[in-house]
Amino acid sequence: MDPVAVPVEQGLALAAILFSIGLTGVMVRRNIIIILMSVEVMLNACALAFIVAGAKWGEADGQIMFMLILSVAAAEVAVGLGLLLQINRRVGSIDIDETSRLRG
Amino acid sequence: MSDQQLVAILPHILLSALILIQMMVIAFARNLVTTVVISIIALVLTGLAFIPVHSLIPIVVTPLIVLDGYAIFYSGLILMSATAVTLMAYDYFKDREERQDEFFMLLLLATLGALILVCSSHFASLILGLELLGVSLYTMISYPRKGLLTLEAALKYLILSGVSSTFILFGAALIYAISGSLGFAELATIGSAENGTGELFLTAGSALIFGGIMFKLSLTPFHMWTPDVYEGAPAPVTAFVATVSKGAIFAISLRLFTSSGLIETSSILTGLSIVAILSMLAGNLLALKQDNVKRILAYSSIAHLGYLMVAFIAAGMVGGGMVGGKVLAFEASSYFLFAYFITTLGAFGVVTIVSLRDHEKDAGDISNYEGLFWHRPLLAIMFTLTLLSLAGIPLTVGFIGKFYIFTAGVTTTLWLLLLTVIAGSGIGLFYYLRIIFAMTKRTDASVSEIEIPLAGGCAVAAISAAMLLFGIYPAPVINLINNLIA
Amino acid sequence: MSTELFPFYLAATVALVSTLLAVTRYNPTHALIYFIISLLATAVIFFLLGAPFAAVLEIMIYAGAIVVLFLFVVMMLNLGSRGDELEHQWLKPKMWVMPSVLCLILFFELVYVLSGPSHPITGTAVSPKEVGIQLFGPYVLAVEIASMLLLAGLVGAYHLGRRYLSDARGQS
Amino acid sequence: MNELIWLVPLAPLISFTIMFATQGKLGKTPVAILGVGSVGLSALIVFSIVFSWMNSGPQAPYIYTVASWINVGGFNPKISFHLDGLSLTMMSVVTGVGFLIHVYSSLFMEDDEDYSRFFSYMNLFVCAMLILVLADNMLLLYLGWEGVGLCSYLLVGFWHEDLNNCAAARKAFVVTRVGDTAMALGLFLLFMHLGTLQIQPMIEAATQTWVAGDTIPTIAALLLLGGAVGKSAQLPLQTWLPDAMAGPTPVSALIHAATMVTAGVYLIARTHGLYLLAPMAQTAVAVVGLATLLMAAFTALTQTDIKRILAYSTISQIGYMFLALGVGAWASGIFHLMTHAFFKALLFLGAGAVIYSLHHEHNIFKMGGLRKKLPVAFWSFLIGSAALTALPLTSGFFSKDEILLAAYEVNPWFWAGGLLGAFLTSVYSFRLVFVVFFGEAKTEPSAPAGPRMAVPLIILCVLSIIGGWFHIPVDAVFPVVAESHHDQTIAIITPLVPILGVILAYLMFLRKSLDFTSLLESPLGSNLRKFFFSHWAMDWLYDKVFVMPYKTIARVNQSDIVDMVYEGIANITSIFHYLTSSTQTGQLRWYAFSMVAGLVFILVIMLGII
Amino acid sequence: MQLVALISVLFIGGLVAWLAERRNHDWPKWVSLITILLSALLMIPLFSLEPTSVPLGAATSQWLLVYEAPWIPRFGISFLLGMDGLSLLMVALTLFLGLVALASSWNEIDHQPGFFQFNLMWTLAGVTGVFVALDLFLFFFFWEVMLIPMYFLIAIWGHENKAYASMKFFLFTQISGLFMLLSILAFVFAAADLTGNFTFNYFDLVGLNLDPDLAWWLMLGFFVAFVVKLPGFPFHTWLPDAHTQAPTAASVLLAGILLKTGAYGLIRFTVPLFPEAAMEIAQVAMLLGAIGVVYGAIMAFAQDDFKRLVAYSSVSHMGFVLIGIFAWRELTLQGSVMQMVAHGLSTAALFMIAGALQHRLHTRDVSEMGGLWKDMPRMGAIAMFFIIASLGMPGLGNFVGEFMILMGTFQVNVPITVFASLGLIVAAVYSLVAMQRVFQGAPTADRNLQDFDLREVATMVLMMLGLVYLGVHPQPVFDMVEPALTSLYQLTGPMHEWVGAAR
Repeated sequence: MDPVAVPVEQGLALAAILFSIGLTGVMVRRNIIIILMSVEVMLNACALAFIVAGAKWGEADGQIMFMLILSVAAAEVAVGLGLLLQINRRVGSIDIDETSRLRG
Repeated sequence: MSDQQLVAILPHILLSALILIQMMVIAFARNLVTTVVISIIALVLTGLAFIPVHSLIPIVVTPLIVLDGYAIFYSGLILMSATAVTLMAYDYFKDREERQDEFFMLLLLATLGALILVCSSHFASLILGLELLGVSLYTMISYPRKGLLTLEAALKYLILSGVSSTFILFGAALIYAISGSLGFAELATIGSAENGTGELFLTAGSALIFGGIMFKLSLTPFHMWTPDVYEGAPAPVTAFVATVSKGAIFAISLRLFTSSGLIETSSILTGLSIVAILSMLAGNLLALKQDNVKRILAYSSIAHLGYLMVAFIAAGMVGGGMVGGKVLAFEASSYFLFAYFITTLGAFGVVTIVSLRDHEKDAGDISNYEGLFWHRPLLAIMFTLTLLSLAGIPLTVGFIGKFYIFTAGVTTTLWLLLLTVIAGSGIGLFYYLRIIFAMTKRTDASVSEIEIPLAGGCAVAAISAAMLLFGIYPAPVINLINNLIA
Repeated sequence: MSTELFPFYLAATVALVSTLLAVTRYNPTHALIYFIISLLATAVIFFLLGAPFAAVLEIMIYAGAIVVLFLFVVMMLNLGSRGDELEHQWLKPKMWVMPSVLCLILFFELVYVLSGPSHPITGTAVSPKEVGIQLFGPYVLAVEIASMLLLAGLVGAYHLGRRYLSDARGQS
Repeated sequence: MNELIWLVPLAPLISFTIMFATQGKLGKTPVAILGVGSVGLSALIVFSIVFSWMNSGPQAPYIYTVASWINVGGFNPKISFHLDGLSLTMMSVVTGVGFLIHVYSSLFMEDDEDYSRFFSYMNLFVCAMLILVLADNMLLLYLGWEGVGLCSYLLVGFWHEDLNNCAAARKAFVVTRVGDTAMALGLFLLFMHLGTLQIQPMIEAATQTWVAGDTIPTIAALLLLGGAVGKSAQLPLQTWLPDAMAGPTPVSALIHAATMVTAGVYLIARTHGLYLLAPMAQTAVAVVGLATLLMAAFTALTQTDIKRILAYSTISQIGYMFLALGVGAWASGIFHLMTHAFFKALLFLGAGAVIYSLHHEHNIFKMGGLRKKLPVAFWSFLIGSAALTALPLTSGFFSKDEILLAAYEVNPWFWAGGLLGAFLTSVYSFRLVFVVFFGEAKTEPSAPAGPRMAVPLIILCVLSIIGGWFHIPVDAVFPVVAESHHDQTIAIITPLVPILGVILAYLMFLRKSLDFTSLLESPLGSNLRKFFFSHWAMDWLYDKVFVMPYKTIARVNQSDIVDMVYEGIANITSIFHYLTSSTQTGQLRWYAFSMVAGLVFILVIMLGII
Repeated sequence: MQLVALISVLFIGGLVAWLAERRNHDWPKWVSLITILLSALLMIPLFSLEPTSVPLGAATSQWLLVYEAPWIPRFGISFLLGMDGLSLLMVALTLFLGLVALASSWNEIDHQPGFFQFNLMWTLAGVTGVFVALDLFLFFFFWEVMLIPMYFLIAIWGHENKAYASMKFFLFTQISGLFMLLSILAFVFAAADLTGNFTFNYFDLVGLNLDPDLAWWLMLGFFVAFVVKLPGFPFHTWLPDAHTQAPTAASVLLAGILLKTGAYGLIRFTVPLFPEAAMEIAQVAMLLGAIGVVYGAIMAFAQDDFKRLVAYSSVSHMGFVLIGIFAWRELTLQGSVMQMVAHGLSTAALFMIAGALQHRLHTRDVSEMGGLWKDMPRMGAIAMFFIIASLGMPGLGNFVGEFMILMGTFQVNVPITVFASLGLIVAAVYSLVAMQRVFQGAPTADRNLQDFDLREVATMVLMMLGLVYLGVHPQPVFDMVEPALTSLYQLTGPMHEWVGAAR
């Protein structure tokens, strides 16, 4: 199936909006899970941007980048959730503010 | 892939293979000494594997990897640093965590990531190298799981680093969207051919990428994670973050921005200059009355990366008269990083040794160092040397590094930046001297309990010796850099 | 606006709304489910853009593996409602103001960049085969490196997730 | 004999060095022998030179070069001595009177534990003074000049355990240093234009370069006058001398009467060639002299401290010498210098004998009737006062008479002023004599001093009387003054006025037939008296104008206002530190926020939106 | 090679002294003594050398010895040492005062004597290096090297406020030093553009025709570094703190030789390298010098801390040097050199006295002193000598220096000379007031104080003889530095003419 003639700018704009939403989530939320999820939202936005760009050129590179992002996301999530478990075990909370001691 | 290309990536293949071997060994016969020995062997062999590569450079291995003198130099630095960190980590973890072996494996993985970074010529390898380095580091930072601080540091680093990676990715996507290319070198040709919108795309993309890179380099205003991570992470890991991670990322960003020609855009240069000035000032001001040595070193690293940016910016300036701006800028940043590497390793080596006493918390507070001069003079002298080197005082390698920064700045007439370097160095002296002064206090403090371990002690001693040697007679390193880079 | 683009806009709207809901929910489980919806919508867009392989991977791996991993962890933690209440107290509307403003600026800057003459996509669909050829051609090293990356993630997750031997012994 | 000239200053110097190096380890006898003997040796040499000069008649100046000193870029002063009539006269006075005073001191200071230190300073002083008068160039002269200032400081503050003495000593040094600095500037000016500081060539060059009335020689001469004024305690730098009486009495005799204070006179006489080129400066010399002599005379009238009276009389007498120099009577000035040295040393040593016998009593109104008990002192005083007053046939008569007559030639007002001064001089001198030695005894003196103090007094008595007949060998040095044709009346009035003064003093203080008490106690009278007593309020004025502001500035600025700039920079830096470190909150969301803000910022800049 | 040996002996001696401490607490000071004597021995043959023919611009040669070895060829940096009469004199002064400093600390240092001697020797080595380095990079290298051991001397063995003082000292000198580094580099690159030759070599850099604006800025960088070190008004405020807090030996070195490096730098580098630019700033520099003379004297008058007082007197005295250098006439240059040497001796002695007083009384506050002459007549007499010397008494070295400076400057700028001459008066005021407050008056308490012992007297007498010698027979010193100054003087042709024409 041939791709729909979506203007590249609009595709990228969608990615930018998703990116911004994810970013806002990181900046606002206290729940570590949701913060991690917000990072995933941002990664997903990047993936979308690559797919859009790849579609523009009709090349496989965009999709390949998408796959690489996928593996990056997987690795980060694995470690992030591991950390989360460990923090919950030590602090008894997954509130980012309650784990914050380093400052100054 | 031709034979030559295979030989060219031999170091990386070797390192990967040894990581797998190490994993096997850990799986079947868990033994700390064996693990560490394998690590060292792996690092040394990888280093040796660069020797045959040297005769092939420059060589392109798939669009992702390019091996040239530049990459070899930084690979060497990374391997040196990784070796030193391995030795320090051995002492540090010996009595700490119940299972230490995975740490060394992660260390090798992170090193592999850094090696890939410095020779990448494509956004794919850039991202993967970055993430390989980052993902390994998250675990390394939080490796002693009992300490809350380590977990907090790792979490902060993980989230913020993830965000910064998305910056880079999004920027790369924008650039790809306009240029149709993910390789750095192709950008140079396409960028100029595009119309006005393309220009904006490129600039916006590179701004995003630069934002991400600035985070990893802890440049102001992306620096805030640095002190927390430095303080929270175990001392050897901090050394790794400060040297390998930052060094590799600096190397790749310099390559990215110069080979793509992006850096020659004047608005980008303006942005870089502002960031550099802010970093020098903020880093030094933040450290001014700080009482935690690890945080001081963190802030000082912010400032140092600011100094380094002077050479970075010089690389984008035209002119330079006799010595050629670009070559000199590369040379300057390479030497400065070399100096910064061994100095930082020395500093964290000492912090590691001093931290060995207390298994709960690293020796952060400045009071831990009082009287060190009289009870452990050698250690104190080594620390003094590193601090003086950080301050850029002669007899140490840091001086030559700063000299290079000045040189690069002067040839490209970056007067404002250089004046900021001077102001920053002035403020910097204050807190370096404060630590030295604390060490010379006459107390009968508990520092006399400190025992200098064999592995870490040797590493720090060797580093100090190098600091003095290349501070007084830098010609060999300069020649090496010139052979490899110029 | 041609009808041809309608599916795209529909999917985009779904993605936007669900993502917004995902980051604003107090309950992490709800948030994750909205995120899955967002991912599915994105997959549709991928498909529309001529990347069917990517669309499949998006659903299988992103939504199916990664987010499910999240859900497992949420269940493992068994947080109850305390966290939600805390989050509720904390998330006053004004907390959103500054970050949103900042993100809006960022967004508009990007829009400023994108606001040139439009470039509709003209290419053809990239088949999975083509992707595979590329992946194991020029990008073969990337695959290798990605494997090492996953190894690092694996080792890290193993180390962090594992209980202390001493803790385990104490419990048994 | 001339070749031995180097030994003249060297002998006291060696003696000084020995005593300084031994730091009081020597016994008193060796010290006395060394201290007195060295000056004696110098005196001996000087007088043998004088004798040979007398025999051989006028001689050309003799220059003896000891060593080269500095030779840089055309500036090459040598350590060399210039021997001519003027320096010979000065040397005779210095070594002769100096020797007598040394002899006297050897007894006067006998009870002092710092005997050796005293003589070391005295010897150093003699050495410096000899260098001053012998110097062939202005730099060497300046060395001696500062040297005597130093010794003056050391000797006035000799009893340094009393801080008042130290303050007086410091004042002496600092005030004269003001003049010295002016003099140094004068030397710079002369060197700049003439290229040498060697006195004779310099004067010759000056006469070739300039004509009389040029600006530069006038400025130079005025600057040199500044130096002279400081050292010779003339207006406006005379305030140090009365305070300097805090030193031991022989010191006052030697330094503040006979020799050092006359250095200014010597300087002007030595450089008279320059003053001839600067008539304005020369007039200034005369005016300064006249003003000083009157002012000091009025002040002396009201003083009660025996040494302070003598001190003001010194200032006054040096005023006469300045007057002489100012009117071109160079030789008369030097002549008065010599006679003044005799009788002033006599007066001071006599006063010393009185003070010595009265247990350091200085107030003349607590003395009285000492005529019988201290005959030597009495006669000394009588003869000294007579000479000071210039009663006929005393040495002072000859010299002062010459000066007054010469002054008349130039300007009758100078003469009149000088005459008024002479009148006042006789009043206060004989007030002193009458109050101290006549009337009833108020304090019982101890035994009079021994022969070592008496003999110098007697010798000086003789000199004070016969000194007027000496002929000083300065004819070759100074330009010939045309024979004066003064009025006979003037020549008669001049010597009569002092006698009138003596009579007035007699009536007031001995016979007490004239009583001015009511006049003195009237508001005007008592204020005027206070005014005179405080030496025309000069100390008060200087204190308010110079000392207090200086001290205030110094105190206010004790912690260095410049440093505040740097402290300010440091504080601002600290403030920035606290500001920036308050951003390190440890909150993840703030960190993310800062990253995004940074990104926005970077984008704004890089995209060139701003 | 002699020069290399000279510096190495000091560096190595310092290390040996440090190591010797492990054997015996008393050995380090003996090692230091031997080291200094050894280097003095190495210096003796240098005095008989005749100038060789090393070309320096168009001027006549002045160099006794030159040594060159490659160092960092990438930038044309070489290990270039050269000694002329000026350097020789300064090095001789350095070693002599090193000896004095050693003597003054002989019994004073109980804490870590090995490290103390190490720092002492390394300071001397650094200063010696500064005086003989002719490669600009090497010069800067030594310039910085001498700071660190001095910092340690103050920071470790200093008095109550040592942290503040040592920090201030380091910050001032280091920041100003960085300005110099900036200037050096910019200069070298500008010169490379001009000559096509990339070098830090003094001989190659002298006498270039730089762009005047650039030269002015370059000159300023050098000027600031040297004037801070000198220290000239208004950069002097580090000095009182550093001097006050430093141990005696460090004060002696600081006042005696470290300050001289600033003056040396001005003579050797600032003016010859940038004559026209220096000419432009000369009036300002002289004015700063004159202000320093008077201001330092007023400040000295106000101080209660004896060491602080002496420190401010140094500001005053070094102001003369600054005037003398920028008047740039043969007379004033010679005068400046003489003033440097004489001030080195007299101030070192005064600091020794201050140190001795502190050692005995445990205070530096002069208001708690008074009447000490009675207790310690030898010290009193010696102090009087040096007070007299420092207020510029003819017959002693300081006078020769000051007089020649003023006399020469008078030909260049009359108002400044007149203003600076006020310094002669105010110097008398503060010196004598200090003398009075410390030594004169009645003893305030019944103190059982130890007068100067033989070691101290011997050191003092040595310095007294030195000052007298300089005062009455300064010609050998003038002759020694004459070739050096003359050739520097000839190098700067235009400035000479200008100075001559200024009247």
